[in-house]
Amino acid sequence: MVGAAMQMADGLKEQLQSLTEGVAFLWPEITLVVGLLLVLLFDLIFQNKKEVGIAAISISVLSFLLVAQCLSFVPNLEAKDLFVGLITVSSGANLFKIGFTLTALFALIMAAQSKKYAQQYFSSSEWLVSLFGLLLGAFLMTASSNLLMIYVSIEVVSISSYLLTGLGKGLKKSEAALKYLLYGAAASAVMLYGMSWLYGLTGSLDINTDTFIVGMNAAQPFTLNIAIFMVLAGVLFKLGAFPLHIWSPDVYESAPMPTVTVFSIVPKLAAVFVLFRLISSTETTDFNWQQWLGILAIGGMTIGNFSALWQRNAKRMLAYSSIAHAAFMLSGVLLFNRAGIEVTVFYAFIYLIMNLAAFYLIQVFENATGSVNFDSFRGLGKTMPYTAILLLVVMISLTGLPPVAGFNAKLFLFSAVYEGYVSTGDQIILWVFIFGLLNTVVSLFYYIRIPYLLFFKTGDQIITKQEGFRWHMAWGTFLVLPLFLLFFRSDWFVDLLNSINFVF
Amino acid sequence: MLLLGALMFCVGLFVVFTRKNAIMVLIGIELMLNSANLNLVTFSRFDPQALQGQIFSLFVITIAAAEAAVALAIVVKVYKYFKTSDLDKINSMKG
Amino acid sequence: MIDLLDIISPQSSAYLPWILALLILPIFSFATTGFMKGKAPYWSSAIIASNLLVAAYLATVFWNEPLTIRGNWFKLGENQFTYSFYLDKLALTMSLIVNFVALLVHIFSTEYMRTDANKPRYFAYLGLFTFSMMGIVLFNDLLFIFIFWELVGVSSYLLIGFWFQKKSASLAANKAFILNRIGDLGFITGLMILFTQFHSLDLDAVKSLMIMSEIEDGNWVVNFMQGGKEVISSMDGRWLSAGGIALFCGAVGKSAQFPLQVWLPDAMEGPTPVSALIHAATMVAAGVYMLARIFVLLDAQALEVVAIVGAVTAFMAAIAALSQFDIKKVLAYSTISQLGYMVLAMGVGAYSAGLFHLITHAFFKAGLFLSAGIIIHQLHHLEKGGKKFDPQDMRVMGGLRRKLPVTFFAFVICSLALAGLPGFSGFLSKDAILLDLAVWADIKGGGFYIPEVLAFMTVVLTAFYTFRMIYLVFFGEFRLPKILGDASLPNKLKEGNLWVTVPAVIFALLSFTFPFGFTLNADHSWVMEALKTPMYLVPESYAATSLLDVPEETFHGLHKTVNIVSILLALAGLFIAWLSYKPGAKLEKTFIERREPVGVLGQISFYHWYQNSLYQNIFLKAILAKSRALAWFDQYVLDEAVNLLAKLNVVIAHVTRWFDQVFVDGLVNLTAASVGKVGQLTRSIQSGNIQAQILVTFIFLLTLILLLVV
Amino acid sequence: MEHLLSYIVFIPLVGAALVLLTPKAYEHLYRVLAISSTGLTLLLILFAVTSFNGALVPEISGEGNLQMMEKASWFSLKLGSLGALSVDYFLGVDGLNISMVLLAGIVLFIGAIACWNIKEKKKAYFSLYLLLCTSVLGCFVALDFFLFYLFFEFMLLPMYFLIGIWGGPRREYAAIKFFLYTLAGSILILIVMIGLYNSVYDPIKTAEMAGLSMAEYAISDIQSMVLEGQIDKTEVVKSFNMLHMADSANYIPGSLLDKSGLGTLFGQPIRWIAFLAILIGFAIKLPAFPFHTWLPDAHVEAPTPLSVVLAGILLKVGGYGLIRTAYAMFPDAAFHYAWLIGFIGMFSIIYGAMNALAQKDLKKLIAFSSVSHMGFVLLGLAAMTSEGVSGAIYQMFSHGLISSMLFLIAGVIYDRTHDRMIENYGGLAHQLPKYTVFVGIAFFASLGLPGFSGFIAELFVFLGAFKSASVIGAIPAWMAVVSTLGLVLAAGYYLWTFQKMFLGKFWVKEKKWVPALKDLTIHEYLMLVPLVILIIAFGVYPSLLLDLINSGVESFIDHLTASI
Amino acid sequence: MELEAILFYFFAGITAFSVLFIAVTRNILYAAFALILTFIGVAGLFVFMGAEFIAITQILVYVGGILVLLVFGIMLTHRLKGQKLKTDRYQMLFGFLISAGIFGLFIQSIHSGAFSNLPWVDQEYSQEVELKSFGLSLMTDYVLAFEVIGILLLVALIGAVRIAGNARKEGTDAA
Repeated sequence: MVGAAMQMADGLKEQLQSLTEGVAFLWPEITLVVGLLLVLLFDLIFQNKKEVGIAAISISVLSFLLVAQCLSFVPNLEAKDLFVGLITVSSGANLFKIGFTLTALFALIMAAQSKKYAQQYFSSSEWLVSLFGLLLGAFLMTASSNLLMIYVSIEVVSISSYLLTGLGKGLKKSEAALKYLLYGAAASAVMLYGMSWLYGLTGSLDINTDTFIVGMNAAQPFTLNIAIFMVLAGVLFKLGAFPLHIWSPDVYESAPMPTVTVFSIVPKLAAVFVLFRLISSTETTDFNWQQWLGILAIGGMTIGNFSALWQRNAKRMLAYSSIAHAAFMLSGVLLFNRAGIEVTVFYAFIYLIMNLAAFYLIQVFENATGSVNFDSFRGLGKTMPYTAILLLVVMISLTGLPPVAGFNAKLFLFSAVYEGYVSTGDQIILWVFIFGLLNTVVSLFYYIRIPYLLFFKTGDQIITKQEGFRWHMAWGTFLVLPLFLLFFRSDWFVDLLNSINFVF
Repeated sequence: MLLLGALMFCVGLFVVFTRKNAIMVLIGIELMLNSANLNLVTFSRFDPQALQGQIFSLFVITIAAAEAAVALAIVVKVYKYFKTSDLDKINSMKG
Repeated sequence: MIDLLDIISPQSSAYLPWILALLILPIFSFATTGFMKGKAPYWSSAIIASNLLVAAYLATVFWNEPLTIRGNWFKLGENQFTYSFYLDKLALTMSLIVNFVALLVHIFSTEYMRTDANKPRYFAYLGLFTFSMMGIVLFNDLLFIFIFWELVGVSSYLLIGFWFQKKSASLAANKAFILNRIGDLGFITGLMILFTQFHSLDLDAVKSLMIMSEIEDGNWVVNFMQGGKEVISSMDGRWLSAGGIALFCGAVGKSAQFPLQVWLPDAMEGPTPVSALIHAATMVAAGVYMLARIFVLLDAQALEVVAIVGAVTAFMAAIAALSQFDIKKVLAYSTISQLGYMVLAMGVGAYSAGLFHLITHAFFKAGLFLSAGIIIHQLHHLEKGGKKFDPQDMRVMGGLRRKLPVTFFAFVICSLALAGLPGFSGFLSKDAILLDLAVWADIKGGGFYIPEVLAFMTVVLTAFYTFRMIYLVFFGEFRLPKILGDASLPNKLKEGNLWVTVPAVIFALLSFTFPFGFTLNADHSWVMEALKTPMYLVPESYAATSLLDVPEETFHGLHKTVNIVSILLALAGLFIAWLSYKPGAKLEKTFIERREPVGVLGQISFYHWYQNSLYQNIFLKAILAKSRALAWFDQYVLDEAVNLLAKLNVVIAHVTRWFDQVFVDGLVNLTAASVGKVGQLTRSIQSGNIQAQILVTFIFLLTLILLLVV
Repeated sequence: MEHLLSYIVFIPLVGAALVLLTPKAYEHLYRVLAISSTGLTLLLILFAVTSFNGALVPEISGEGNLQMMEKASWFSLKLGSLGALSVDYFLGVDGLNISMVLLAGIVLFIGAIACWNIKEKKKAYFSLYLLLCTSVLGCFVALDFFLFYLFFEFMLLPMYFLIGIWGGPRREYAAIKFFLYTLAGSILILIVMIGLYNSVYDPIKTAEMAGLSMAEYAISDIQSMVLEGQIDKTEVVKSFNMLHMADSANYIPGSLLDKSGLGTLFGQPIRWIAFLAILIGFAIKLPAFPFHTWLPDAHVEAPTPLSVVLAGILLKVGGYGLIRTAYAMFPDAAFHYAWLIGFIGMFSIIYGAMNALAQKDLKKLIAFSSVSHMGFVLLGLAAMTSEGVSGAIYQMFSHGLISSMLFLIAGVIYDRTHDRMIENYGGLAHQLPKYTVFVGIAFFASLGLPGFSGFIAELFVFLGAFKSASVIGAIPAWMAVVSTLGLVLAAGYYLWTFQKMFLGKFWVKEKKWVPALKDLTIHEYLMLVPLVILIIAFGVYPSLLLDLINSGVESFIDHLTASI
Repeated sequence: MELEAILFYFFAGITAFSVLFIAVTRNILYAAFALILTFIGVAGLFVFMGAEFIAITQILVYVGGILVLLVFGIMLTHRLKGQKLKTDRYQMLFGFLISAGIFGLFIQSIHSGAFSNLPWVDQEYSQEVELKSFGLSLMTDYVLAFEVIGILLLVALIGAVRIAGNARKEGTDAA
């Protein structure tokens, strides 16, 4: 009895040691929490004129985080299971985290520049707290290697998202938040239910353990399929992919620009990472990922692109476009070989930059005209030429044409898909390839609308011609420049990806 | 037991589909979550590590609570705007 | 084995500058005359005169030993393209004729165009024409012949359309060019065939390789070396005939043969001296010249086609010439008819006779045109200040022999040559053709007598329309004063001055027999001696029977008969013309009042077998209608179809949207309807209903599961 | 001169940058900048052409005897199981593209002069124009497919805006149509490009990767090692090199587009489908029936200089692309589909001409005549004989000059009256005699009159197309014969137009046009006279061009025949 | 054992019955109270499966927390002036079809999944879970998740308060 207790105590000691060891790896998350608390405290302590302080704190925390992450980034990190397998730290995850931090930072910048709402974002802490919460959740999503942790982190992201949507005044916002929440809650309930089955099938929540994998392999295909598919549904919800994409246009339309920017990037990419995790531990099972994801990708591209054609509102259009892009990423994910992973990550990062730039620039126009309806873009090419050109470049990139990185992303992606078809001969991959290319053509129709309106149409509204330097030009350039750079030297980034060992 | 879980889940789903009232929908979602809990605890009985399922369900309960709180806050806010909590009337967006 | 590159290896000569001078002088005239203003006629005449001197000099040097000059032009793949000049008697004769006629026409035009503001342009065009024509004559390479062939077409286009403010002139120019182009399609096809087979278009090479080619199993095969590599060319034997016929098509266009001859009458819209130069003496003869150049490459079948086309043309045009009012039209049809003779001659193998006729015709027809030109020019003077009338219409003429005696002289001499009466050049050459034709028909037999019959009938017709013209123009009374009601007119009418009469008289003199030998037998003419019929070079099984292989006796036997028959026929024509159109004859009277001939035959003749209407109203209309239909198709069907793809996109977008969102409502409606709550129907036709969305999501999920798992 | 080609390609880009940097106050400098940078480019191109050695026989399927080659590794990636992928900055000229570079230099320079009268938004206009110049030139000298595609796609945007902003009344429609059509085509090309680089490896780089020294092994050794699997799959370096793609030995054994692999799709070998895709892609650009419908609209709406550039050089990218990619890389498929291509060519010739016959708008007429003339390019290519291919290249060159002139001419009348309807004019020769002379020359040159470059080109195509049947058997002889109809129709529509507009009595629809109808200005002479001289020079002395392209075409034909 | 079995089925019966009642009733309050029953039933079942702690938490959190929230929500959104607390229903047919379809699917897969035959379910660890080990593992193995949940709750509460508070303020503003 005593021996057992001793043993247990020893075990506990070891455990505690490993926990403290693990804490060291969690410094980004801890920084976030600290930042969150700082903002909160600042909000509580000071009464008036808190904006500057809150903004300063949040921006400096994020900047610090970004710099620190970049500096400490090691490409070929050994994947480490921490917290008794709850999370796994890997270079890939770290890379994604850098992307998330960057996005969040930019969202802050956008918030600060927003004409309409700048006050609102920083006047009290909720928005930032939710944002930090979302970021934290996303960080954890990339690290989770346990069903429990996956669920918890996804919920953190979700709830933060609901809050972000619902915060602030406005009828549309609360409506969207409610819908988002109900939809999301239903989706996560489905996922949870699926997880409970997976647990039942394997007896383990840790998806990296042998028990889990053995259990999965032993499971009856029918049940397994349904269970995994239910879990997949939750991830697809975060990814905003077909068929769980329906919420996104409404939410995008009603949420403020910085929030949407975060929504369109962070949860999506985190979900991609979770998907990688799920696939890697269920690859050997009867669940035919190629088939499932193939169909989802085809459906997503088609619905996303074609619905986008219909839109008259830049944000809604970008919502559908992001559905389509999610589908493109899925088509990279479904290959699940080294190449597939790399091209997906490449695509994801290009997507990140493109979307940041797109939303940023659209906000610039929104600031000028007060609307994101297509009609308001008419003739702005004349009054704000530089910004319009930047937006044009981004649209080209989103379409996937040279000489911007969107082209490389699509090129590599399709190459990988093509190669995937050649090496496996799987018919569904071929269809994904074909649909992907067709959809690229389709996508042009709506992406080109914005430049078309900007340059070819004349607007009714009188906006004085902007000449000379504006800060937003610098930021826009800062965002667009990488698109060119990564087109001309995509090897820089791909080499980096090459050196990363993607372990999930 | 699993069947009961399945039943709960599906009834929850049914409620989510069919009831117009936002709060009823929330009730449905709670049912769905609870059904998952039921599964987890059931399986947990066979777990050599004994605890995973139970702990998971503990977290689920917590999260459900948080979610419910947020949800109700939003419902209340929506009610202020729309003077109703019927979901089919809460509709200002089209597209 | 012969190496192609050896055949076409460059050959130089010290005389190259002289030959080039023949080309450069006229083009120099073209380039500079435009800037000469009032002095343009003299300047260009001087240049052409010097060109004539060059041609004459070359003729004296190379008359007896032909000169070949060849140089490399460019290399296309392995094929060396060369330029080559070949000065044999034919080329020299032609260059003399061209320059000579051109010179006289220049001189004539000096007076004829004196008052025209654009005369520098006119003389420049003449220079261009002479240049192109010399190119055809001098080059010994089918490609170059073709190139200058087209250039001649352009200069003809420019000259016909010289008075471009007249719509009819510009249309006539178009017509001439386009119909010539149609013929040229054949030419270019012929070039393709020969090039494919022989890898060169140099006539020397083509001829040398043609001798070596054989027919094996119905295939036309030739074996030779090209730059050390062996080449075996082989194609279906029928291409051999096709090649000949195709090349002949070029001649059909240029020499106004059936069915492309309709451009020539219209071409009379050009100034009359131009008609004399281009559409009588030289350019239209280029087709015959070209046939002579490729004569040895034609096989039996091609030659038959040539002969038949020639005979048909000769006859049809002669019929058409019977009833024209316009003096130039008569001459034009007569030209077509005579060209038909020449082509017929080539077709039957009467090479020398054909060329002989070309030469004689060049002179007497140029003479006729120039004389007609004088008449028109002088009548045109009457128009000044007075009422307008058509100075080319024979109905306004009559009795001009007294007013224009020199012209009358020239005109009649030339007409006699045209009608083929003994003592005049036309007699010699036409006789030679008829003789060879008779022999040919005898050899061939059967249906091949038809060309002979047509040709002999044409003799009658020729004599008839020639004298009809003479009677109407020069005899009887001057009808214009009556028509215009101005009695003073006859006094105003004067003979042309020396600028115009001298060239006409020179041509008239050249229409006698004596320049071609003091003989009534064509065989004794120096021309026939100089231009000996060559042997066919095509593979034996395809070759026609050469007249050279026919024993002399056959000719002798037929000679007298043909001679007599043709003289009798010509006299018969003359007699009928005298009967019908002598002053005071019935036809002559009605002629003046008619607006157009009556009766079926009259109409057919006047409208030239309605060929023009056929083309204008049926072919051209069909083509234009088709092109409009295609344009419509392009704009409304094809374009729309492709746009439809784009629209389809939008449609799909609608459908997808419908699928994505309206479908939900559809389901909602269905649900509503199914529980009888119609009132909800309208309300739920809204998007953005979250529960419906969830529902649809689950429908998708369920469907996917059912699809993939079950 | 080292990096000559790079200078040629990027000088206009520098010009564009300068235009952008020059403040608005010095607006008048923009056109000077444009003209001087394209002029400098032209000078460099002339220098390149004179130093080009036409006697060197290039190796179409390798880098042997490629001239003025510039090759630098752009980027190379390892893409996991995809193997490595290398993209080079790879420029070079051989007999197949030198003529196009020359043409581009000339046309772009003339186009720049034609931009003289642009009045609004000069900065944007001239920078876009110069950008267009760079991409066009880049397209012709790039020998790396990736680079080529970059330039190819990048032509679209400047063109899109140039038409869309400075075009005629229906410019938006035309711009979008142009853009979408060409884009659809380029997507097809992209598909094939992906397939190609996934199937082709670079033997030299593969050797490097596998640690083999090129000193010890010949390229063929490496190729046989790859064939026999002695080099590991992951060590195979995939290549975008267009020349490597042309060598069937460089295809990874068993890959989709490998000749021996012969995978099938819809019952057809994938190589054939790939060929068709790339064919359609470039046929849209060319344009050939039935993908030509964007052309009339684009031409009609585009401002004059753009029409000049579009007809003069952009269409040629299609033809050149076919030669360099479709034909060089898929000779077997090209042979298999020769009949189809020949037929499309023939049909385009006649169809374009028939359509031109029915047009009322001068620019549309010229546009359809372009369709007709570009049909010759297809016909010549389909023949797969050296005459045919030379003819195709010659036709592209000559059509580039002639159609530039035609559009300039259409621009002259449009500048004066803002009307292009043929039926609204008559007897212009009285009012504008000098202009009429140039119109006449242009029309006759375009209808294939000997002495002008168009004749030589069309003749070569005919000779080659006819010869094809007996030499290689690609297309039947009758196609050449039927195509000659195009000549007559061309004569028809040009002469009738000429007759309607310039001959007859002077008449214009609106009285107010009369004072505006002044004869050519010096500035217009500056554009037209050089073109006339060039058209005649290339028509009289074909060696000017043939000496440049002959050995290239020979080698190309050898390459084709060897792989049928 | 008999009693246990009876109790077990009793709780299961309560759960099933109350769940079905929720599905049928249109009254929101009834539904809320039926939910309590369900939770109690489920909690009872948890006890039978050796998860007393969870059972207690369930009752505490759900009944004490969530339900109270729900009822508050109901109160706040329905002014109780004779207004019936009824909810409209729609999409009955499709909702039913889909739910039933999924239910059928689940039954099918539970059946074919044969969970009781899975290798890891072979032996039944019916040992009681010590609260101590439960807590220990919560604070060691799952400490991270535990902390995260804490933050989540913090964020959620701040957010919820803000949203609801805002709404009230705005509501009055509007009114």
